[in-house]
Amino acid sequence: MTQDVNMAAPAAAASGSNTELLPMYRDMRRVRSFEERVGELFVRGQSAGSMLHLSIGEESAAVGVASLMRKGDTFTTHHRGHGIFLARGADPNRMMAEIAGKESGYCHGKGGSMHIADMGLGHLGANAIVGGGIPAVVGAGLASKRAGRGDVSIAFFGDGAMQQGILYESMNMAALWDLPVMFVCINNQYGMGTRIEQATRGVELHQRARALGLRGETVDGLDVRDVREVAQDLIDGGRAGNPAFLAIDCYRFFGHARMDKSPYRSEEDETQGRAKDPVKFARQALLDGGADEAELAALDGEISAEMDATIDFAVAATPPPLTSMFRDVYASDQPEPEPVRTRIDRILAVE
Amino acid sequence: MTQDVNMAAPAAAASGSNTELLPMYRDMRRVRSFEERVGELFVRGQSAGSMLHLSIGEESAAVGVASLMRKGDTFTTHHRGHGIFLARGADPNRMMAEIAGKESGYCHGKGGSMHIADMGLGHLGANAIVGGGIPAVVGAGLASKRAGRGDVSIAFFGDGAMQQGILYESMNMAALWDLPVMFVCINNQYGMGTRIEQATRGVELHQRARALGLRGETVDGLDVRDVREVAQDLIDGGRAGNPAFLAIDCYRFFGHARMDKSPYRSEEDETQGRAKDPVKFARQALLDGGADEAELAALDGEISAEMDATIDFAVAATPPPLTSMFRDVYASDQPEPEPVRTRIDRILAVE
Amino acid sequence: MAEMTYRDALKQALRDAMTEDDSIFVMGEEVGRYGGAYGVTKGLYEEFGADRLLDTPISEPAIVGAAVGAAMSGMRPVAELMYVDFIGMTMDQLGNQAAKIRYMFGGQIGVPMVLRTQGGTGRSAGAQHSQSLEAYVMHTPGLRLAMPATVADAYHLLRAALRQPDPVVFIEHKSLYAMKEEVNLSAPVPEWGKAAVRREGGDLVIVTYSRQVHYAMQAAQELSKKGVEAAVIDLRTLNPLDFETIRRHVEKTGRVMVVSEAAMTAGVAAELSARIHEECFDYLAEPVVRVAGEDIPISVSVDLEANSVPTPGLIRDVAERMVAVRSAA
Amino acid sequence: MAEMTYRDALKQALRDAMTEDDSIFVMGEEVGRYGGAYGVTKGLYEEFGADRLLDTPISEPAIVGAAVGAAMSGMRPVAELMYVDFIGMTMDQLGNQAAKIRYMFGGQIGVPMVLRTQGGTGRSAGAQHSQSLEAYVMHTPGLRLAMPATVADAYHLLRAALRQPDPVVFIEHKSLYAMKEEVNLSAPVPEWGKAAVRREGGDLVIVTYSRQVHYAMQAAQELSKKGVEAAVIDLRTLNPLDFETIRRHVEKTGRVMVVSEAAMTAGVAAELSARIHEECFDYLAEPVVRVAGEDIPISVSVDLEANSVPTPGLIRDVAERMVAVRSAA
Ligand SMILES: Cc1ncc(C[n+]2csc(CCOP(=O)(O)OP(=O)(O)O)c2C)c(N)n1
Ligand SMILES: Cc1ncc(C[n+]2csc(CCOP(=O)(O)OP(=O)(O)O)c2C)c(N)n1
Ligand SMILES: [Mg+2]
Ligand SMILES: [Mg+2]
Repeated sequence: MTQDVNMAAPAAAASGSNTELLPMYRDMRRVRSFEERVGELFVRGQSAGSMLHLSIGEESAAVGVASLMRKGDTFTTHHRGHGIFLARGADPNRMMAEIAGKESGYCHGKGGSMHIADMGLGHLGANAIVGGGIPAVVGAGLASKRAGRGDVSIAFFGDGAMQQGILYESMNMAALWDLPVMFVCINNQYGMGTRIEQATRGVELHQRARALGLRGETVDGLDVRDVREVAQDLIDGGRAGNPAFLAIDCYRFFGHARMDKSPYRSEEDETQGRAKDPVKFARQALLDGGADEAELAALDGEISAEMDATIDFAVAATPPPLTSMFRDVYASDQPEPEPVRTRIDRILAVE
Repeated sequence: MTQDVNMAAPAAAASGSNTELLPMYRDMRRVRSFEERVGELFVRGQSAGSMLHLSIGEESAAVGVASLMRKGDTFTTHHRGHGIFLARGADPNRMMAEIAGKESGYCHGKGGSMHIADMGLGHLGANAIVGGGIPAVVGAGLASKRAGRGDVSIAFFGDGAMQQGILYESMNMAALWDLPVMFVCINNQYGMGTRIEQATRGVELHQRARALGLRGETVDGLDVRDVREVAQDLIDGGRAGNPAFLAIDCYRFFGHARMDKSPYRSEEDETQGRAKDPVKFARQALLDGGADEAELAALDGEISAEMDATIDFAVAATPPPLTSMFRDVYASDQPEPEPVRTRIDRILAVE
Repeated sequence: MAEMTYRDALKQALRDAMTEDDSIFVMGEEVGRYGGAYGVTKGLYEEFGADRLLDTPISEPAIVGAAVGAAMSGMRPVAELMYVDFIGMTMDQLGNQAAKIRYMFGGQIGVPMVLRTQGGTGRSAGAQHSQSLEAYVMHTPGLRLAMPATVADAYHLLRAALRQPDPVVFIEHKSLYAMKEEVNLSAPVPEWGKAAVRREGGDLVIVTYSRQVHYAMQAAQELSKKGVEAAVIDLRTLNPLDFETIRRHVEKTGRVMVVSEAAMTAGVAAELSARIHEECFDYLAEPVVRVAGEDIPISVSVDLEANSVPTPGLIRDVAERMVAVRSAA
Repeated sequence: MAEMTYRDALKQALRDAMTEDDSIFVMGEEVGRYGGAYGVTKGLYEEFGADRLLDTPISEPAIVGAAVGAAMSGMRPVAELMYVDFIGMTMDQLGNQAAKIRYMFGGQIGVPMVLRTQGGTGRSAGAQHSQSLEAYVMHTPGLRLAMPATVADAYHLLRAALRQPDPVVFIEHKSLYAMKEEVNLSAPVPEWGKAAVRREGGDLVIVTYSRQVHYAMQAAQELSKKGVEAAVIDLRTLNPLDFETIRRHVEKTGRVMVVSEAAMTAGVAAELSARIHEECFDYLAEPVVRVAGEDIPISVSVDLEANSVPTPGLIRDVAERMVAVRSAA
């Protein structure tokens, strides 16, 4: 079973002001449901490791921006990038298989959650190095500027990456060269156990970009429509060669990774943070806009079922064969690195 | 012969408003004269290599800031740091000897122009890596904050380092931890052949610091009194735990290093740039303030003689002995690394 | 004698050192309130306060650079790099600054800092969180390098590192943190710079360090059942390198295997092999065999990861064949 | 046949490649208007314009990272690192990104970029501008590594590097730029990945690369006058490594010296020595001798600098003694 981004929207829900919001709600719901299944995969002991970073609470950032991307656009993400990739149209089965380290995953089980990529969708890769994926968009921007098709390249990263020097170097280059590039900081308030205020004094993050000559904005992530509106303006500018920075305020609902129970933050902090739930908010907005609870419930159910299936898919998938270990270190027309065993066999045979 | 920072000031020149300026003029003149001798050392083929970066045109930055430093303060410089070190009270003979790669130099001829240092004067080192010396002041600031003596630690660097990520990381830490630290950017408009506008869009450099929560200012370097005034305010703040950034606008009078004839800039650019001569400006201000030309000429001559002697000192000095090669890789109570020759001797002897 | 984990031994070393020496402080990402990504510093923040367990922003180059500056200013920083895989962004501060300052400045000052980090495979952490990058450090003159394999060494090597006048890179192994051993921390241990002979044996000598010491011991035990006795040398520090202990055993056994989890090419195993060959050539019955990590990135897939580095089984098989070669000869 | 400098050969390679392939562009500090710190790109800015000779800010990590992104987007960047000494700040982008992307992403895409840089001693440039850091690269799976010694190779290896599907680190030697040789650029040269035998000789083989090829040749000529014939192998690329050519000569001569300007410990010489010993043990009359850089930083002082790395004299002396040992035996 594959994903269906164009899943038919319930008729009633999609009327009036809901027309714009409903597909975004659906995409956000899909992200949330997917991430819940990632959590389950881990609990079932079927994930490759425990370094799984859920983007629950950050759905509006993923959907608000990714829904504006088009064919030819490219992007990189940080380690918490499942939502962005899914919102961009990824196949959740192949995602889940990758997260489980299986052959049928996007990267044949070699990359995993933190190194998922898909050239078909312009995903130049998630990254396990905080800030590591940022400069690639400068290069992608150079290529797209040269091609002149108006394609934009977007770097997604967390608030933690605001303290990585390479971000400033990259923003400076983008501004200097008028690149079709955008920098999107998903500010979920935490880098592991560190609140943003414990990591920096200058919390008006967009000011840093402005000081380097980029356009810069901060937007509250509660309402995905707000995110999309600001993002639209900045992406349009980006396509025209005015690089921009956007910080999206949200909250990391769960721990940093699957083993982290967030002992460093209070229940109050969590309650307050989780109150800013973009998925719930959008659902309520849809209801307020005339959508029918039953139809939304049906949509939710459909998404649930779709995402349940990703686990079955991933669990049933086979791990990559051991022989694939030496593949893809270099291009396929190059000799593979010689395995240590082969080398030792030769040495001991000579004797 | 050693330097004499407290060289007696001509009586007449030092009256009235000149009292403050005269010692700064003298220090600036000493820097300029010293640098001219560095150029001569190279021409005479007596320097260690050609990587000699003259700070002519930047004397007000060196003197305006360094004259505010006191015992206990520390600093690092970039590769163009002769002036700063001299203004802080260095012995020009030992400096010149180091630049010549001689044993009697500050670093026994191992460091050279780009790696000169003196713990006695709090000089934690010049650096040949653009931006490389910046983070050290964060650590020095941590130490001085702990000691609580109000000592400040200052990183000096060029406009080129404004594009190095480590600067932003360091400024962020300084702001976050309220460190007694200052970042001084000597903006001589060029990084090798690249004008600042060709390296960055955001040329209001101090805005970058402000966005990170530091105090930030830019000052024109023409009048050393202006530099000192702004620097005084920022350093005082720094001592109290309000880290600051200061950009000092000036002009790199000569090429990047001794081999560079600056073909990438126009005569007009040079004429305009050199018109902003802080040494000339201060001299004229002294005359305007009632100083006597003859007395100033005498002072200049005295300085010339002092600096001439540095060349003789450096040329006469001996190079470090070959045996010193293996010294100081590790602390003196540790065994030295085994020379390759010794090792080969042993191997071939065994046979 | 008490049972203790590698993790707790490291913590105890920090605690004891910090209690004795006021100038020591720990700085790094999540070392304070969080207690360290692998829990090594858990509790120390409460004991020593925020000044001595300094949580830093995610700025590896500046963390190392700040440690250099602090070390030059009379303090003894223990900077933590959460994963050795991040060393790539700090190699300028580490290799061009920390390592060279004493030399470049003509011996005026040293940089007595410790860079604590951890490496290795074992947690499906993928290509950027599973590497063994000690060769970058070993190749850089001016940097000391310690890699503890045992609980006692976790304690003692860290204590000793904190007494060194020069920068020490201290690399723990992520798969050892939970390992428990009976230790008596006041029992004598080899001094800094001396290897430990974990096992004597006359048939061959296995020279290794860090987690591979345990793999080698496991292999040696299995070999012993088949009548093959392997000595196992745990180098403990790679700089200084205790070549004399290696030499003694090589001269005795004439057969040597060097084992390292790092990628084989131009890695630590290469250095050990080259040195043993050149210094002990006449004693070697056959070439030194390198058992090391494959020259590939590490996969997130569990099986691929496990097979990317030496296993006890591989060590045992190779040792058996090495000895068989001699018997046949 | 025309006389040409190493510098101009590099420029010609860039020019020819850029003319043929529109996707190639050069990016780096001072590569455009200034013409390169060592003048390699002088004139190309005027020929190809600012888009294809892209002057960058002083931001090494982002330069390499941007090249990675460009390479993934259909371009062929030639990123320039002014000195290999700055590689320490880029090792994350180089080792964790460029080197691993093809693998981590399951073969979806490669990173066909070239990182041009230069290293080595010879200009009193001090500890942070005189290093030979190729071992960091050779130790990192996924990175190709080329180090031309001759004018012809400056041209041909760079052309070949620009046809590779994977990232290539291309390290020139700062002391060779002005070297002139008679070259016929259309004469056949060994293909990418094959070593060149610069000199045949039956008494011993010297395996080396980059500037040390010339030192070895000089030593070999002096040795020849004394009746000792040394073969000299110029590896040209360290990854791929042409071990078969080495093997052939080792089997013939039984005596091997490996020469590298890099610090000896855990460097390229260690890898070469280890491999030769393990693969050719039975053919070796005596151990492979490493002649390499001292394990110290490089001083700015002229004499100290010159003596920190192998010299023709040292190579000759050691070779003579190696051969004498045999004669005596
Ligand atoms: C260079 C680097 N430093 C540290 C880490 C360890 N680490 C992984 S995620 C993380 C926190 C990142 O916070 P943020 O950027 O806000 O992203 P979030 O996890 O909140 O999405 C840290 C410190 C890393 N992976 N890479
Ligand atoms: C990390 C690094 N990159 C590049 C260089 C080469 N380089 C030396 S000085 C210089 C220009 C620096 O400009 P700036 O910081 O403005 O200092 P200035 O020379 O103008 O005093 C460059 C590119 C270097 N030494 N270090
Ligand atoms: Mg965050
Ligand atoms: Mg400048």
